[in-house]
Amino acid sequence: MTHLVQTAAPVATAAKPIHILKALNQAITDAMEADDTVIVLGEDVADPEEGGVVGVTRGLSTKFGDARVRSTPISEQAIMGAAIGASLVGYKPVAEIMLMNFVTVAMDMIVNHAAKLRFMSGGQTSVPIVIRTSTGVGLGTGGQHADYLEGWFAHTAGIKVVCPSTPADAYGLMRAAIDDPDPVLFIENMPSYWQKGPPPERGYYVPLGKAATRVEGTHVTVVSYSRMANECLAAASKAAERGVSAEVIDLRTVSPWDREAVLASVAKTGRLLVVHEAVRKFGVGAEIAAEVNEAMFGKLKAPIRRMGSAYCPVPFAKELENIYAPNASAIADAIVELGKE
Amino acid sequence: MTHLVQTAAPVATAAKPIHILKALNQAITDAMEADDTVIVLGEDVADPEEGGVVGVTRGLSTKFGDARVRSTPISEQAIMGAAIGASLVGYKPVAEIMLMNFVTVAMDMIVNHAAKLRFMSGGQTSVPIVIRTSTGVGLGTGGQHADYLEGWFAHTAGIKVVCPSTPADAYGLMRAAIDDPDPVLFIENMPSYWQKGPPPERGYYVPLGKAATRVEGTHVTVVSYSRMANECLAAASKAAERGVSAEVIDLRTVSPWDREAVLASVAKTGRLLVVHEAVRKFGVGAEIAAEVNEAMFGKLKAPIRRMGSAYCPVPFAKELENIYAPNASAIADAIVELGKE
Amino acid sequence: MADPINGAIARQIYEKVALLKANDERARKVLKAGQLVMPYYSYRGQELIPAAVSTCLREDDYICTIYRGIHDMLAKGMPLKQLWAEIAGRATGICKGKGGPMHLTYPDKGIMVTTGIVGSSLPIANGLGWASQLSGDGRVAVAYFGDGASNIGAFHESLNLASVWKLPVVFVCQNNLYAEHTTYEKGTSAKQVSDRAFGYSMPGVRCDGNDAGSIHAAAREAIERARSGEGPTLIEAMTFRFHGHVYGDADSYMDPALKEAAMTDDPAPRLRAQVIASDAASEAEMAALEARIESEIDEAVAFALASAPPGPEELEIDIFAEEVMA
Amino acid sequence: MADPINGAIARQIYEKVALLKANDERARKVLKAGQLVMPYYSYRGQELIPAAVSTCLREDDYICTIYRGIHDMLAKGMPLKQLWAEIAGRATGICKGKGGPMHLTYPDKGIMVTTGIVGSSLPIANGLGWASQLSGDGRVAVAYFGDGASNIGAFHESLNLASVWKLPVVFVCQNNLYAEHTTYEKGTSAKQVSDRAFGYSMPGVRCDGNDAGSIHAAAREAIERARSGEGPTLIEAMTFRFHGHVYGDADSYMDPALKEAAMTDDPAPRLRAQVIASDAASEAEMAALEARIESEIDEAVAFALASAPPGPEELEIDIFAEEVMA
Ligand SMILES: Cc1ncc(C[n+]2csc(CCOP(=O)(O)OP(=O)(O)O)c2C)c(N)n1
Ligand SMILES: Cc1ncc(C[n+]2csc(CCOP(=O)(O)OP(=O)(O)O)c2C)c(N)n1
Ligand SMILES: [Mg+2]
Ligand SMILES: [Mg+2]
Repeated sequence: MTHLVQTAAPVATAAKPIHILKALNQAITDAMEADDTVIVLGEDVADPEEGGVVGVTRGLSTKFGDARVRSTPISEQAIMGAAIGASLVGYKPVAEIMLMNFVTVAMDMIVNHAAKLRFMSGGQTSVPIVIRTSTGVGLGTGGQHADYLEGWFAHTAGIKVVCPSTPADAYGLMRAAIDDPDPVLFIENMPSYWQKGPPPERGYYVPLGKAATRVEGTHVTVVSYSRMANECLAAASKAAERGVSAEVIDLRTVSPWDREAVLASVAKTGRLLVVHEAVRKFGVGAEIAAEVNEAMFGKLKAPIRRMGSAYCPVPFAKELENIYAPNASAIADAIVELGKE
Repeated sequence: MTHLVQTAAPVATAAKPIHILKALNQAITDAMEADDTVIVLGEDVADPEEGGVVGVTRGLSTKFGDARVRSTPISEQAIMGAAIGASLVGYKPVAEIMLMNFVTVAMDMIVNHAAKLRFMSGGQTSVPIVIRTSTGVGLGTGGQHADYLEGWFAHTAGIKVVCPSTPADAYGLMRAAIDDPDPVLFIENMPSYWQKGPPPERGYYVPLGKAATRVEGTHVTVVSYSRMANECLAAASKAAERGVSAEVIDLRTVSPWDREAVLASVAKTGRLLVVHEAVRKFGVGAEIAAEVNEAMFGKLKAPIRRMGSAYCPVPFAKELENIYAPNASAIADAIVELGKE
Repeated sequence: MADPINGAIARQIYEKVALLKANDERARKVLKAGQLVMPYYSYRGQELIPAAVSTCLREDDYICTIYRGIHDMLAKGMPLKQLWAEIAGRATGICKGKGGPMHLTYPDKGIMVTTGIVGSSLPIANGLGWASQLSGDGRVAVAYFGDGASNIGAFHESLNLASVWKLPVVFVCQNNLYAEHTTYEKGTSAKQVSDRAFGYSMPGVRCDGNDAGSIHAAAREAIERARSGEGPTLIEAMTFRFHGHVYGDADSYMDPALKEAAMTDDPAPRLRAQVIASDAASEAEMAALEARIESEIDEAVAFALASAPPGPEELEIDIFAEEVMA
Repeated sequence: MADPINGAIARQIYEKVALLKANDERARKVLKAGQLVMPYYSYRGQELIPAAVSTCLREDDYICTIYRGIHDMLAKGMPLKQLWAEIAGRATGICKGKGGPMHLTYPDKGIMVTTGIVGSSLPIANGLGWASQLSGDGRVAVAYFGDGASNIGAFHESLNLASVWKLPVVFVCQNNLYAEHTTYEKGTSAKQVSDRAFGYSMPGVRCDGNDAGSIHAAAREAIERARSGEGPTLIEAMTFRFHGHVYGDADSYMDPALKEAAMTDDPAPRLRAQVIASDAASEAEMAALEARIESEIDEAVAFALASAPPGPEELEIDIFAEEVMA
């Protein structure tokens, strides 16, 4: 893959931990430095507007100028259109849709155009854009600001879907997404921006489509991504204390997902739990479960289990929000139960 | 369910067959006659504009007046907003989005509002709307006019998804959808409008969420909906000739789907094939497969198979369009293969 | 700019303003004290707009508003206790705690939708207007939204449909000069939002959103127009948000002088003085009103804080009328 | 209304018009004969618009157009053979038969996107304009769309952004008075589409889309404006579609007198006569031109019909640059 210029060792030893927000900022900065065609747009992304509502793009307009880094009106269709148009003629736009629920006003541009133009043009044009967006429960924003909608895009041919869960991956996946010759939906978890972790080396790339095994285990394979991957890690520790050993795979890329890595792990454990923050019904977990069931027919030790959010809008009340999505303790219970089946 | 006033015998014997288009027209007409609060809107739906591009709403504005049946500008967000607003205060709008790909410009209204207002208002308001739309390959319209996107809505809490495949069901499901106190996405298959079948009795209701067993069989359960249900029926005949007996279940309602009916059939056959026209990956079939696998763990005779369209936009060239979606002969092959596993 | 209104109307408007202002101040206080945690979009500075508009509305008229909309709701009659219980996420909240501060609803007073999606109050208001046309009940629907919202597609589609269908809808843009961190000029190509009305063949009226008379005159005319079947109006009310986009906002993107000037010229005390000067109310009456409001808010906050949260079963309720499986 | 253009320019425009007109006539003939089956949106009657606009464009300027856009593409230089092979769904088509008549692309001549979604040509044209600004190459992007499209959200967002960013984009609305079966007035609240430019602080120009001089003048000025960095323009070119919305359309929604009048006043032969009258070309030259066009179309159709369809492997190609699993 020519666009993956480096996939070197992820972590500089003894380096100071950084948070995901900083890693993303660094990745975009480095990409813009390395390549003049990388441009950035979205609501409030430039520095006079504070470099993004949480600051992911802070400093970019000051460093790279107003032409390449532009705050936009509240016009998500126009944002996506501008990104698509520029990408057709050699630019690599990184477009921000502030929150994932707002992709609902730009679905035409993303699904009917960005994802399809390469195919419909018979390969004459391509749309190398990154659509950055953010979501996730935990901040009390209620029903219209925290949905995980990656399933819609995984079901759409022609667009990749990426969901980092660590600072190093946030950096490496962002570099890979920007260099990727096709549209990539890059989903950030809002409550995790300030989560710290080992910093990536500058220029580190995480290849799209490759999962990471976060912890090895023998009884149960747990597949997840985004913030839930971290909940699963915590759950695995709890489960270990209760005598069940879980192997946690962080998909990192949801579409295309790393079938090989998942199947290899399930071949070892014979058990699979898929966990995501999106609503469980008709979610990404269903595809993974269906595929693994088919591939491993007769070889599984227990039924594949799936966890996801409740079938309802994200509730406001804290007590409801807390139980709406899976959490480490519920996941641990599920691991233990599954491990005993 | 109070809103299902009648679920009488579906078919008036010896009655003249009617096509799906006519059945839909009849259902909306009857609903408007029965209930003054039923109103209709969409592009070209009124009679001066020919009563819809294919004529599903023909005659309604003449019969019920311009106030209740309104052609709209090309403004899908405004169409959905008008429907939602009127529904909040006692009306039952039947809103047309001409083709399913155009829901992409109205996703916010449908997903963030129609589907969520009951929950977010704590049950104070409800959105009893029907969103009629049409789609399906076969007419050479290419990449932006024939997508099946029901998976997105099945994954969205608070909206039901209905897909008829016969004239009687088109009628009965439409009556039920209009009476339903919640939003229903009603997906019509464009190439099947002129498909004929036994007519429904006036006032016949098909309860939402209930599947129909189209043909009984013993070796393989085939679950499908919309046009593919008919392809599956044809496939079942072909498979029967080759010695494999398939039971064909037409879901009719995709969300909520009739889990009970599917499980009962698979309990009998031990084998399941799910077929839909939507792209296979991350499609509705995955949920059904995942659920049945889980419920029937260790009891299946063969792995569950899924068929759907190729992972690419709908191609234009006839030769490609012909093989893009499953068809009776490919389905028959799959049934036979599965029956022998 | 200011249209003269008589003292009685000014007083009526101020009574609402006093409530709205006190409620916002309390909300920020409660947040600062850590008694509640929520995303809160202060409307301080914008109170006169819904206060004056609501004075022209019937109780059964409709409004659709936005995340920055608690002033709009209170002006239309949202009860304090259920409001506070809702923003506190309690079962006694108007939406059982499931909606929260961005999604309040209260059909009893025509408060039909509160949306967190920019621009989405407008298309739904059209539907309410259509319902009024159908039933002939004369109800008018007001859609509140911000200046930034005038750049999103839903705005355009809504104004066009409302005009073509002559809907009884009044579009009220509260132009506070900012959309999150973006200034009006950087996001909006129209010299003024009301200029856009021309493209929809409807009246576009700009008024001083910090002057009760100016807003009242514009609203009265627009609402009468709507109610009498003459169609929609776009009103742009110029104003300012004193506390940035969201509670906790760093504000670095704002011109401090502009903010300072706006806060110095606070329209709420200005209206108060105007009412007293007009002899429509005495200082003592005003003080009594304000004291009553404070104690009502006290009660509401106490009620909210003492209320229990919704139970876990609420995750399975209100998804559909009748709960369904699968 | 008509601006005078000199004969040479008129002739240049007519040369394109002759090609566009002949091609549409052939397409309908081929469809009628059943030689091809496809959804076809005749542009007959609208040829002068892209012909005149393209005369003012550089070869490397961009266009984004719509399902009813084959005239726009041909005027910009789409090669006939690959066009016909594409609409016939052959592997030799410009998009290998995968796009079809609603999704033609030809970057060599700046034909970047053809969309079947109403309104979606505009946002993408902005992106092309942004690219021109960034690279300073002076390229202009033209977005073609219909009158009905002026009522959809994407139109609004695009004009606003183009104005705020001063993009080198020209928005060309081909107002043929109908959106599918809906008349202009029933869908569009603006007295004229060009009136909407005011709300975006950009020039809004209405021209006679059936008069080459009128279009040419409007286009030349708008394109110069765009190229010199002064920003976007909205052009509304008044015209008429002779054959309804889509091939096979029943037309019952159209006023027969209106249609009759429009067809009688066919702008293509009118321009032809004008060119000859101006002495820029003789009748014989014109006839030769038209004959040459016919034979080029003959060749293209023959080429298309003789070409093979794409192979089944094409379903797995062009989804991503490198094909990926899962
Ligand atoms: C479609 C959409 N895009 C972006 C946002 C994020 N957002 C919330 S408020 C806001 C600014 C809105 O500004 P304005 O309309 O002027 O209203 P104000 O907040 O000033 O009252 C933005 C961009 C959103 N909620 N919805
Ligand atoms: C978003 C969307 N809604 C509806 C349609 C269906 N549709 C196709 S063409 C058309 C009419 C467009 O009219 P206009 O913009 O005037 O262009 P014209 O066809 O007259 O050239 C409609 C409604 C569509 N393609 N896209
Ligand atoms: Mg604002
Ligand atoms: Mg038109």
